[in-house]
Amino acid sequence: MQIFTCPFCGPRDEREFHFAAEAGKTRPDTTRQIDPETWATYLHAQRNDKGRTREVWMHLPCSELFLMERDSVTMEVFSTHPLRKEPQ
Amino acid sequence: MTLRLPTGGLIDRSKPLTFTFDGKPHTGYAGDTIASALLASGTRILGRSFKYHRPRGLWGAWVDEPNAIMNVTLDGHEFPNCLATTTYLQGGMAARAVNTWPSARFDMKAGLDLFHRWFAAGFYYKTFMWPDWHLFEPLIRRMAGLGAVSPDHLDTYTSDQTHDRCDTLVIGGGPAGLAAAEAAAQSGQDTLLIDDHAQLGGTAHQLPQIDATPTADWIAQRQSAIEAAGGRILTHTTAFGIYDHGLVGLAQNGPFGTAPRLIRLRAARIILATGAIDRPLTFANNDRPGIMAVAAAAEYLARYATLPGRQIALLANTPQADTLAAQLTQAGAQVTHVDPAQSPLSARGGKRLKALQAGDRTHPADTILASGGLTPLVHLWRHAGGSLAWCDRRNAFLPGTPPDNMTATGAANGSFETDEALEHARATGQNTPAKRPDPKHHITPHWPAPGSKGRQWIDFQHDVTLKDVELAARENYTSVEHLKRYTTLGMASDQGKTSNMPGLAAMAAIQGRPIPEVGTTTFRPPFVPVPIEMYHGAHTKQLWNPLKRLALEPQHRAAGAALGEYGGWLRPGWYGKGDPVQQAQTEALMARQTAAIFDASPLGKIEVMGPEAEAFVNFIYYNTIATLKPGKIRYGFMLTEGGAVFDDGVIARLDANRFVISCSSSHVDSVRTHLEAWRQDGNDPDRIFIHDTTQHWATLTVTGPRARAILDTLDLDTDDFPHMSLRETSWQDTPLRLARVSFTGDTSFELSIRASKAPALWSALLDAAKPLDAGPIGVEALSILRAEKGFLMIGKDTDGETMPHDLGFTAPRQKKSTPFVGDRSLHTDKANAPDRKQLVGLTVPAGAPPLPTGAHVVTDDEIPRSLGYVTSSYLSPTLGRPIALALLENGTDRMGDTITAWHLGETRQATVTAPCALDPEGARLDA
Amino acid sequence: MRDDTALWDAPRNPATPISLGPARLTPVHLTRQTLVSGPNVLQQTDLPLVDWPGAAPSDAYAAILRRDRLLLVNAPETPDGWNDTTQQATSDVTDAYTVFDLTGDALPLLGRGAEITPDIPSRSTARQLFGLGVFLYRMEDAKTYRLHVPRAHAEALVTHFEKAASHG
Amino acid sequence: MTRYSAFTLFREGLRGHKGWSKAWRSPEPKPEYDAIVIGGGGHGLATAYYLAKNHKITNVAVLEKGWLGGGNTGRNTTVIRSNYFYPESAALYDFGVKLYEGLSRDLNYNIMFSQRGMIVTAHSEHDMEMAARQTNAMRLNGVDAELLDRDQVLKRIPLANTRPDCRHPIHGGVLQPRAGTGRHDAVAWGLARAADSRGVDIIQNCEVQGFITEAGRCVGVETSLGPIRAGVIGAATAGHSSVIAQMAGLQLPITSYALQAFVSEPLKPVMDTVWLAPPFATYFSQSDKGGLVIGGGLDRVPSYGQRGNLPMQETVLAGLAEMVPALAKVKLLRHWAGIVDVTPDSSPIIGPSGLDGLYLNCGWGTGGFKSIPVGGWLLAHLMATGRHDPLSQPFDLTRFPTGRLIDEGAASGIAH
Repeated sequence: MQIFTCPFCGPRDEREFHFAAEAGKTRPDTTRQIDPETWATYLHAQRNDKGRTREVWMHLPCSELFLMERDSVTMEVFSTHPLRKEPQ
Repeated sequence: MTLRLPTGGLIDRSKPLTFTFDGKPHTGYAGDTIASALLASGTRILGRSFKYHRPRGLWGAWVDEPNAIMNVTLDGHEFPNCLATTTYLQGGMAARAVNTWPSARFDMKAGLDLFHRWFAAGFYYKTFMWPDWHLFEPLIRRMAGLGAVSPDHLDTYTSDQTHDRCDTLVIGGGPAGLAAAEAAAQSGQDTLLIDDHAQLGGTAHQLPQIDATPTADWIAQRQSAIEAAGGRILTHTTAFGIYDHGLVGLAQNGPFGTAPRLIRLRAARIILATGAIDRPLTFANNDRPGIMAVAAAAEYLARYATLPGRQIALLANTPQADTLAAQLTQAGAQVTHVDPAQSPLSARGGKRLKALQAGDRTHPADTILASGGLTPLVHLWRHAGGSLAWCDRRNAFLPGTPPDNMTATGAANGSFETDEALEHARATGQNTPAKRPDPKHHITPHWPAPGSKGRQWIDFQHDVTLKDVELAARENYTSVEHLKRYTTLGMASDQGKTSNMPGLAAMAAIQGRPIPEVGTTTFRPPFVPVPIEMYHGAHTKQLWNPLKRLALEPQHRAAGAALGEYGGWLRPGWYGKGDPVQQAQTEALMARQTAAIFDASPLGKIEVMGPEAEAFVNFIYYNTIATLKPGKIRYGFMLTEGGAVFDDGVIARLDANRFVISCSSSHVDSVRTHLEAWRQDGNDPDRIFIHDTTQHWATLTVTGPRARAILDTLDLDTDDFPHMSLRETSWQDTPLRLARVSFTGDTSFELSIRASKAPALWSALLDAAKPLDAGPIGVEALSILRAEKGFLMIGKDTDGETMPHDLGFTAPRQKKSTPFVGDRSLHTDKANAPDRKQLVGLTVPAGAPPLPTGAHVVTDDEIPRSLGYVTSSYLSPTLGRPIALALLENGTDRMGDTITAWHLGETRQATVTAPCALDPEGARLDA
Repeated sequence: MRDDTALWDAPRNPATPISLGPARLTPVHLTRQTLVSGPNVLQQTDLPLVDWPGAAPSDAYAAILRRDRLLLVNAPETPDGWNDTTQQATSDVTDAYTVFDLTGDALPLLGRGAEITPDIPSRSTARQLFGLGVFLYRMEDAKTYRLHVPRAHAEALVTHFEKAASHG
Repeated sequence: MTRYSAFTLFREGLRGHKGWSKAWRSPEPKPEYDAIVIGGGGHGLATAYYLAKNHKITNVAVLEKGWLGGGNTGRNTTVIRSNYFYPESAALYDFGVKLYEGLSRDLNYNIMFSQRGMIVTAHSEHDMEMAARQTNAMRLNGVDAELLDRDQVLKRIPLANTRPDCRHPIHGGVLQPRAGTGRHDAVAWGLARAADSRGVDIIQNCEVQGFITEAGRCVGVETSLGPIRAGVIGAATAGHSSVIAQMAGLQLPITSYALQAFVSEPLKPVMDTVWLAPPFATYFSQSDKGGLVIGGGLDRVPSYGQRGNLPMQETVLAGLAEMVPALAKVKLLRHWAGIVDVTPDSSPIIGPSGLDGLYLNCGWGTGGFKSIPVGGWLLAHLMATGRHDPLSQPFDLTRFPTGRLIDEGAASGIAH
């Protein structure tokens, strides 16, 4: 059982978390023409890095969506940050 | 012949226990294991090997024992594959050696050994191919396997599962572990010491005294000191694995026949004091009963006051062997010390050992105690990611680069001498860096000698011999993993604890490479076999994925509901004890003729609020929601970003900044997550808020031609309240949300009220319904009613490829100008393809029965091709004929066509229609 | 069409305390539970904020659920919906959560449902226990643990506690 | 090479097995080959074998970074089946089953394909309707399938949970009689031996570290043993497909996950078939040695760590105990994990990579073992001819921009 740190709640059991996506995806502006390859890249292409990765996760009890940097081989977690900007 | 000594050991001689082995009665004492009691009684053959059915005695005294595996029955319940050396004796046990008949001593399959020359490693890969493996497989399956498993299940055999944590976990309660735990606890760390035996002490019991204190006192002092300093101690507890982020799996064993407790332990620091085991010497006939590990003999003597035999050849050159020799001699055994460097070595005798042949000398012996040196138990170290380092002086792999927060001490760290181990352990306990002490003794290597004569066992349980390793090398299965898999070396239920090192060494010698270059196989959890039940715990029966329960469940039960699982909720399927199919028909007909009350509480009530709520729901929905006026309701779809219909349902607008999403009952949690993800990713989460209020409410639907009459009794304001409207009103001073939406096609009202008030509303509605011959209906009737109208159920009448335009909802795809989830995916080649499956209705010829749900619609080609399938099919009580919905390739262009339905090879004819079979004009909505 | 009624125990009386060996689970009737969300809601409330392990007073307080959400317990009634002035969204959820007080030797029971300890604080009271979403915190006496569980899962939670207690 | 037969085994038994030749050589890599296959697992070895056998291309190297068969080929639960819904999948996987049916004799190596059937049980009315839909689809696709009722299931699985308190009682199920299990290591070894005997160089402990490109075309690989050039290159590196793709400057629609497997202590025969019970998220069979071989879902955390974790272990093993309460007392012997390529539609990717001269065979998810022969067959065809076999065409990477996913999960009603 891994421990992930929700940026708001602190360290919690991995079973409270849901892997959402790789970080860095931006939704194309669908009011413009988008060629099929661009859309497919947005929908499906993955870096799927071996080693250091940046991912978006959700902490289910508080619904916080956050960025997590971790190692996909050793499972070491380097950092977690809210996806939204920190409140002032 | 008893080998039990009159005094000593940890057994309780005042508590004799009787048991049977292979049907024969035996006696032991409390504190014995099955193995020690049998050894004491002079029983030499405790099992048979897996392949050749060779007679086997005890090699080990604890978890490294490869041979003595038994099915044990106690109180009428049989447990398979119990290791006799770790199963503590209880009175009344009946033990049977596995895979033997009629007994381990006289086994009918012993003759297999005569054919051993054809059963070499991997022989089965080279034959049994012609005519077919199937011809041979059943016989081989019957031959294989260890114990049989009985079909019974004991209700009390249920595991407890818990979480725990500590600062310092010490694994192993031998001398080093005790010293480390004491030091850790006394330096203020929250310390947990575990040991897998019944008693603490480990190999300490083999020593007369430690630190000039009698051993028993020394152990007791450590124990008191640990507990006095606030430390905790768990015996009977095995650390079976270490997992990511340092989680340790502990199995805490109870009495025989109970399932172990699973403790998921989080420790800031782990001290590994798991000790070491003896490795066998590889010589001819080294598998004979009566050949035992030196360390095992020491354990049998110390813990169980049992000699391994009377006439002993001691084949070892470790300091431990010298100590043991003295103790055995003192206990009355005759001990001959033989240098393992002599060659060739061979054991003589069959079921009963006669002698050890060393070179040209014959040493008469009923027992050979052997040791090729000690191997530290580093399994957990490797689970946690620590490396191993080869030590030439100890001839063993030792803990190398440590994993995070783990230190090894004692014999597990290569310190086989108690004094030096204690010093290191104390320092480790205090968290002071300590250097591994240099060994006082240099162990002379005695590894398998390739090319030497005789059958020399490497893996006892699996019957892998040195010749098998040589064969593997000859055929180029030289990688250590290939060696293991090809010969099955190390894959027996002892997981190679005794066999891996000789196997590696043999391969190294054959190839002329150093042992560390050959490497080791992966150390895989669990360290010892653990019952599947340990992982099971409370996740059983009702608690396996527990259903959500309705506020009105007591009322439904009282009304005679048959409850069932529908979309994650326990809901009434129908009411009454009659035939369920008939019951659903009757209820559906009642709903059409008078009125029905339906508990729709599981429907989602997810509120979206805030200044950007409108834009947000407009983005989330396929349909345009921005134009929805307060007090109005719209039906719509949510799509995945891939364009597939993910949920359908109605959304109501309460005011400018507040919407309520009524998603389908089974999707509330996934829709909420979907909304939250989009809210925080790509939208301004400070201007959109999502409250799931589903369970605050109970929702009752009143539907049917007499629905209004029932509603009128509640005295609610329903003037000027057209279909697809919502009104916030109150009933009995309680807020009530009244909505006009219809999943039946009849006039319908949805009444939502706080759950605690639901029983009163339910009673009021039923009271009003009764005089009208109306009443409650369950989900089954509702399924018929909605199918008559062609209303779809997500996941039943759609699949994961269905897009909204397949369901007749085409406008937003063509016209909606603002972005929405899934928009671009509705214009791919696939989305535009002419062969999409669309939702249609099917009618069958008069008098024909309903089509089977799951039947396919097929082409009339010689080899028919599937064009789609029947998704819903019922007998419509309203129409008096079968109705069906189907997803059909290019279905909308096939209206009126006769098609062929195909089910398990049988075909039927049907006609394609619009999905809606009843009242297509919608006249009943406002009837 | 399968009648599974017998597979599921009838729901127990919601007012009866449940004995769990050395612990006890007592249903709590709260006058009101209110969900309030907003960008500054944690700063805006006058009620005492409760986190994990927390110390909730016996009258009114605000349990923290998220960085922008509170569960107000026994707060004065406020209209549901979006309030543009306070920038708060409000929903009455009094009947959405069944509430229990767990007293006695509580931690061993909680430890069967989650990796949990009062030594590791959390800003949020929301967590999973036995795989079910709950809000969990302590009352001012530091001995009583209060649990809010979605009503439809209350039976499952109680059954889990009973199962846990059966192991001693 | 010594041919394997009952006769040679008998003869060698008499003379101490001294006459067996190496199953494969351990050659040094040549500087250049006609074709290079990256990955010495089942798919890579099958590719090399069929390049030699079907296309007479024998100047081939298989480059394996560790020991052959050491990836998912040696880490799976050995199920072979073709119980698929869509015609494209059924055609692909059923050809795979057919190749397996003749593989032992084709390779002269007993891979012990044991067609003892596979049952996917149905646990509700709705499940039964979906089971009917599935059975009909399979039969229309030319795959053997039977729709079983409860009694028929219980006859084949006598130990199944029939207690009145079972959370998901059995309603029926779908049986594929031709499905079964094989001996995973033997598949790799048999293919390696057969490929080697046709002249293929199998080079273990040779890690590919990059691609050599000239004028936009891939003409070789950089390896831990130096550069090796080739006319055409195929990659069959399940679990690490994205890593290889990154070396070629590509991104694939793949996420890597750990998939765990479990084996119990050997038992006398109790289970003749493969049984998957979807609501318990667990399946198992019994090996010829007697161990229960158990599998379930993916771990929840994307991973390249070839090890499993407790949460999924608890889920899978608890599922088994619910399916068959009598097996709760059986002891688990070991568990392990492989890294699988998960694609958005859970279907494989076979076809050109986007880099000229490099072809892919990846994305098999949890179903790579059963497709070893067919995966190798199709990649060999691509490498030899530069064109798709009709079977592999639908699985080309172009299905993502066209939206023509082949999503078996979607067939069961799930939108994801």
